[in-house]
Amino acid sequence: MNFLPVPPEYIPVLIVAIPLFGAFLTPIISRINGKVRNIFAISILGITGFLVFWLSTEIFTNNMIYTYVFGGDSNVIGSGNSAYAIRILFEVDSFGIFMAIIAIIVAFIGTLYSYSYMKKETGLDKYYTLILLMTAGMMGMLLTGDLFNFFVFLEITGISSAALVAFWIDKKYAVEAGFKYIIISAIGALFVLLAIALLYGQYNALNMSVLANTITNFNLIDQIILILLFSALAMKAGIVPMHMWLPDAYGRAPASISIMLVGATLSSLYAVFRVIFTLYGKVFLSVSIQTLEFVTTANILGGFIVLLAVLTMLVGVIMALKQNNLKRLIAFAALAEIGYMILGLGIRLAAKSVIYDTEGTAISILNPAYTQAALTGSIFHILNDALDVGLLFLVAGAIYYATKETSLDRMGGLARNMKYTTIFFLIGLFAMSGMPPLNGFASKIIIYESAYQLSPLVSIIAILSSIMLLACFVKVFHSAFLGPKQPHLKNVKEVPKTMLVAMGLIAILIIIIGLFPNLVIENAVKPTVDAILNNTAYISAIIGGA
Amino acid sequence: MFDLEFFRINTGSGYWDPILWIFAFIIILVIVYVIRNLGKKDFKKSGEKSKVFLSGNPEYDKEQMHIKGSNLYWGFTESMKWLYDILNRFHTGNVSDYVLWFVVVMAALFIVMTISGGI
Amino acid sequence: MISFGIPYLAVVGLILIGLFALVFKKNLIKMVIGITIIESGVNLFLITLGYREGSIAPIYTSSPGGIMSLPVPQALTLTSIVIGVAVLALMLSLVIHIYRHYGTLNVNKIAEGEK
Amino acid sequence: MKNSEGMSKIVKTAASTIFVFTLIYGLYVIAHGHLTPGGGFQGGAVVASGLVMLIVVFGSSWTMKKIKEENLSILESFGAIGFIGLGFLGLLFTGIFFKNFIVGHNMFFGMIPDFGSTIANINTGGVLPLMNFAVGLKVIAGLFAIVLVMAHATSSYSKEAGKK
Repeated sequence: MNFLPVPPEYIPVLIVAIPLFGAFLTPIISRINGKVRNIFAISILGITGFLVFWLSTEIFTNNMIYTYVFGGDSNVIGSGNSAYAIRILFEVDSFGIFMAIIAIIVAFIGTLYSYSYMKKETGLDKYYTLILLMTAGMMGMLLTGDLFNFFVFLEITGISSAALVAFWIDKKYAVEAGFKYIIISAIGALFVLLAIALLYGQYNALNMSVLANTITNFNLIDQIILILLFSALAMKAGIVPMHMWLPDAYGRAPASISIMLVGATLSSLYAVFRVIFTLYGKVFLSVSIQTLEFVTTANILGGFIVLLAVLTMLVGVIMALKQNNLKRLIAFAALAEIGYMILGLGIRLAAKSVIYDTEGTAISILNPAYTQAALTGSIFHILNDALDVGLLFLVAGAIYYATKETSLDRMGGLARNMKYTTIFFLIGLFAMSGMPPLNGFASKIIIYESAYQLSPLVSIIAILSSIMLLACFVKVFHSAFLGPKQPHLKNVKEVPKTMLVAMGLIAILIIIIGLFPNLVIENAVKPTVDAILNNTAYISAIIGGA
Repeated sequence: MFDLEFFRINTGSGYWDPILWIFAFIIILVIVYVIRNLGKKDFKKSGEKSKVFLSGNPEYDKEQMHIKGSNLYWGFTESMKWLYDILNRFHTGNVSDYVLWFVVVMAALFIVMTISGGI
Repeated sequence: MISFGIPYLAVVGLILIGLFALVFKKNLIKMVIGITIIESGVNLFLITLGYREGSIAPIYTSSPGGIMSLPVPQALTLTSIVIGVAVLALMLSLVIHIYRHYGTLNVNKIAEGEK
Repeated sequence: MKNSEGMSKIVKTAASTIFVFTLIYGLYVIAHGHLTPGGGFQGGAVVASGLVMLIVVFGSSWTMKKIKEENLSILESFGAIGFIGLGFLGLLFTGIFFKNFIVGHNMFFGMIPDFGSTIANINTGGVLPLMNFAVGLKVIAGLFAIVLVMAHATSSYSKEAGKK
């Protein structure tokens, strides 16, 4: 397997360092030629993607955790009980690498798409610099094992993506959306930093494993830290009612950036999972016999998250039904999809079952089997959502490229001129709204089932919002693609080949995952769920012992 | 060699198998095709019976007959107007409100945490 | 011992002032100032965490000896300041562009445009 | 060509004199970053503030003529490449990213200082002074470019508004 000159231990750092290096090389390379710069950016992301996939095969098959310490041999000074963790380090487990795969696919496709999509724009050297910087930021967020380092990468992602949202600086809505996004990400990151400072003051550590090992009793400081971290990261993940920036930013950015923003949002969602299951793992994952019949904090927090998830799904689809701006509609639909992901998270926390003996006294407490399934569906849905939403954004971008129209009212009959785009839109439509046999259905059915076990009402709402998603996209399909050719759209041509290739790659992935969902679940999602729930492995990878 | 179980996802009370679904889909397509072929062969598409009838009104140009995006689901949005009024009141597009909601969620979580009172 | 509490009170005060400016002030520049105030509050908190009473700066060069304050929070604060400069620059340049497009900095008037 | 823009002649002369000292002080802070408080960012900020003083005194369009914004961004990326390149060199020589691979070589910032309180010796620190130089270059170019572009944008806008 070792056909590269790099041993796999070095890959975690290269995944972040190569895009970062490429980002700063881009302004110099773009002095040569625009074409060379575009190919340079694509190939940098290609190399990074290759490294990510290679590392992921190592991690998924062996189910191990790679750590990489910056600037030194080991991260520990002293030994035994007086050991003191220092140094920034990367800690890559299955969950991190799974999200990294999603982020790199999204970034690579977005860059490939921008080759033709952004060809006529000026200032492209900054565009590609920011894209590479944003990729490095997302990768750093997903792979780091150090909380302060996480904050730095969060800010890098936030700054570069806000600048990219406002890339069409001559459009006033784009500038406004960029301003909103930078305010939101600055606030979010500052509150994350406040929480990190509280953690540092309380436990004298910044390392996630050390902190996860220390946080056992859920005292007031821990609760405040959790509140700060959860609400700040949930805002960056776009959970209702803190979602309002999301349609602005997604809808006004160039389509190639919208798909990358999906990756950035999902990275924040990753952080929510990471905080709850790893940092607070000893609080939320352990089941103690003392709390047998009480409702635990985990249950109440889970109920709250389920409530947020239901709100997210409903607000997303209901607002999407009304929109006339195509990209804004897709953005609201993407919001609804985020609801499904945190629904799985909420179910995992909210549900518990108590086992009684014959005399009716409780003897043990456990998380029912369907909570595992809920988490599986949720993680699987993260992958599917990134692909589906990404494909739809790319189709919206293709329509904008061909017609220069954003409003659905000004479209019609595009299927007559844009055959391939129509096919890709249909694939995206069916996948997004959870129609069999595409990938959206495979993950949604797992979520429906587990939601039904928790409460039939939640399941009904989930199915209802899926149906309404279908209705939203049927509206788009009818008003944009069907019908007679509109007079002002007579000369519309199919989009250039690189854009079709970018869309086609995602469409092929969607079909493959749709047809062989078990392949993905067994080989990637199951190890990921195991890694999420097994926080002792995460802890012991750094500080040793059990 | 061909293991059907391999493609299946067990969901708890059942399973989902896309390959099986596609088989079923193809079979249903064939049945539909057969039924369709049972229809009358001598139907002519031209003539008075295939013309558009708009309650006696004259037929518009083809371009104008296209139902625009904002007209679709008009009935739904009209009947759910109360809901959209509420939702529109929240979606002000004002950055201050976005930050306010962040504070509100923090406060709500704090209340939830305080009520639950830790483990 | 009461003197230890004052920086923390200042931190809470700064963060609340910043949030107040963000929520209730309608001028975009004032909102940007609000974010900067929150950032100052968080930075002050980080610095306070590492401070020990009567300590010297953590530099070995020609040091007079004695207890040193913890350098890690200072490094964190410095990083946070550097990031803050970048965020501030980006926000202000976006404000310049917003003023170009809308001709106003009032957040309510800007929000009227998009529903 | 007579430069009508900017402030009066007295201010211009004074600023030109002060600028030299600001520059030297900033470069001193960068060079001694591994010994005293300060470093690449702080020294770079000092130098950049000197340059910003030039913008204020001489006007942004005059400065824009002298220094192209694109050249500044090239300079900035050279600083960043230097920083990451040092990390990669550490990876190359010792197999650890950002490893201080120079230390212990007795030359080129390679000396190891004595333990405890010592007298400042500039020949220490390994890659840290080099990183400070890289960061300083990046901060000088970056901050200057930011302020220059923003000053130019606002001044050109106020000119447009004045015409109307």
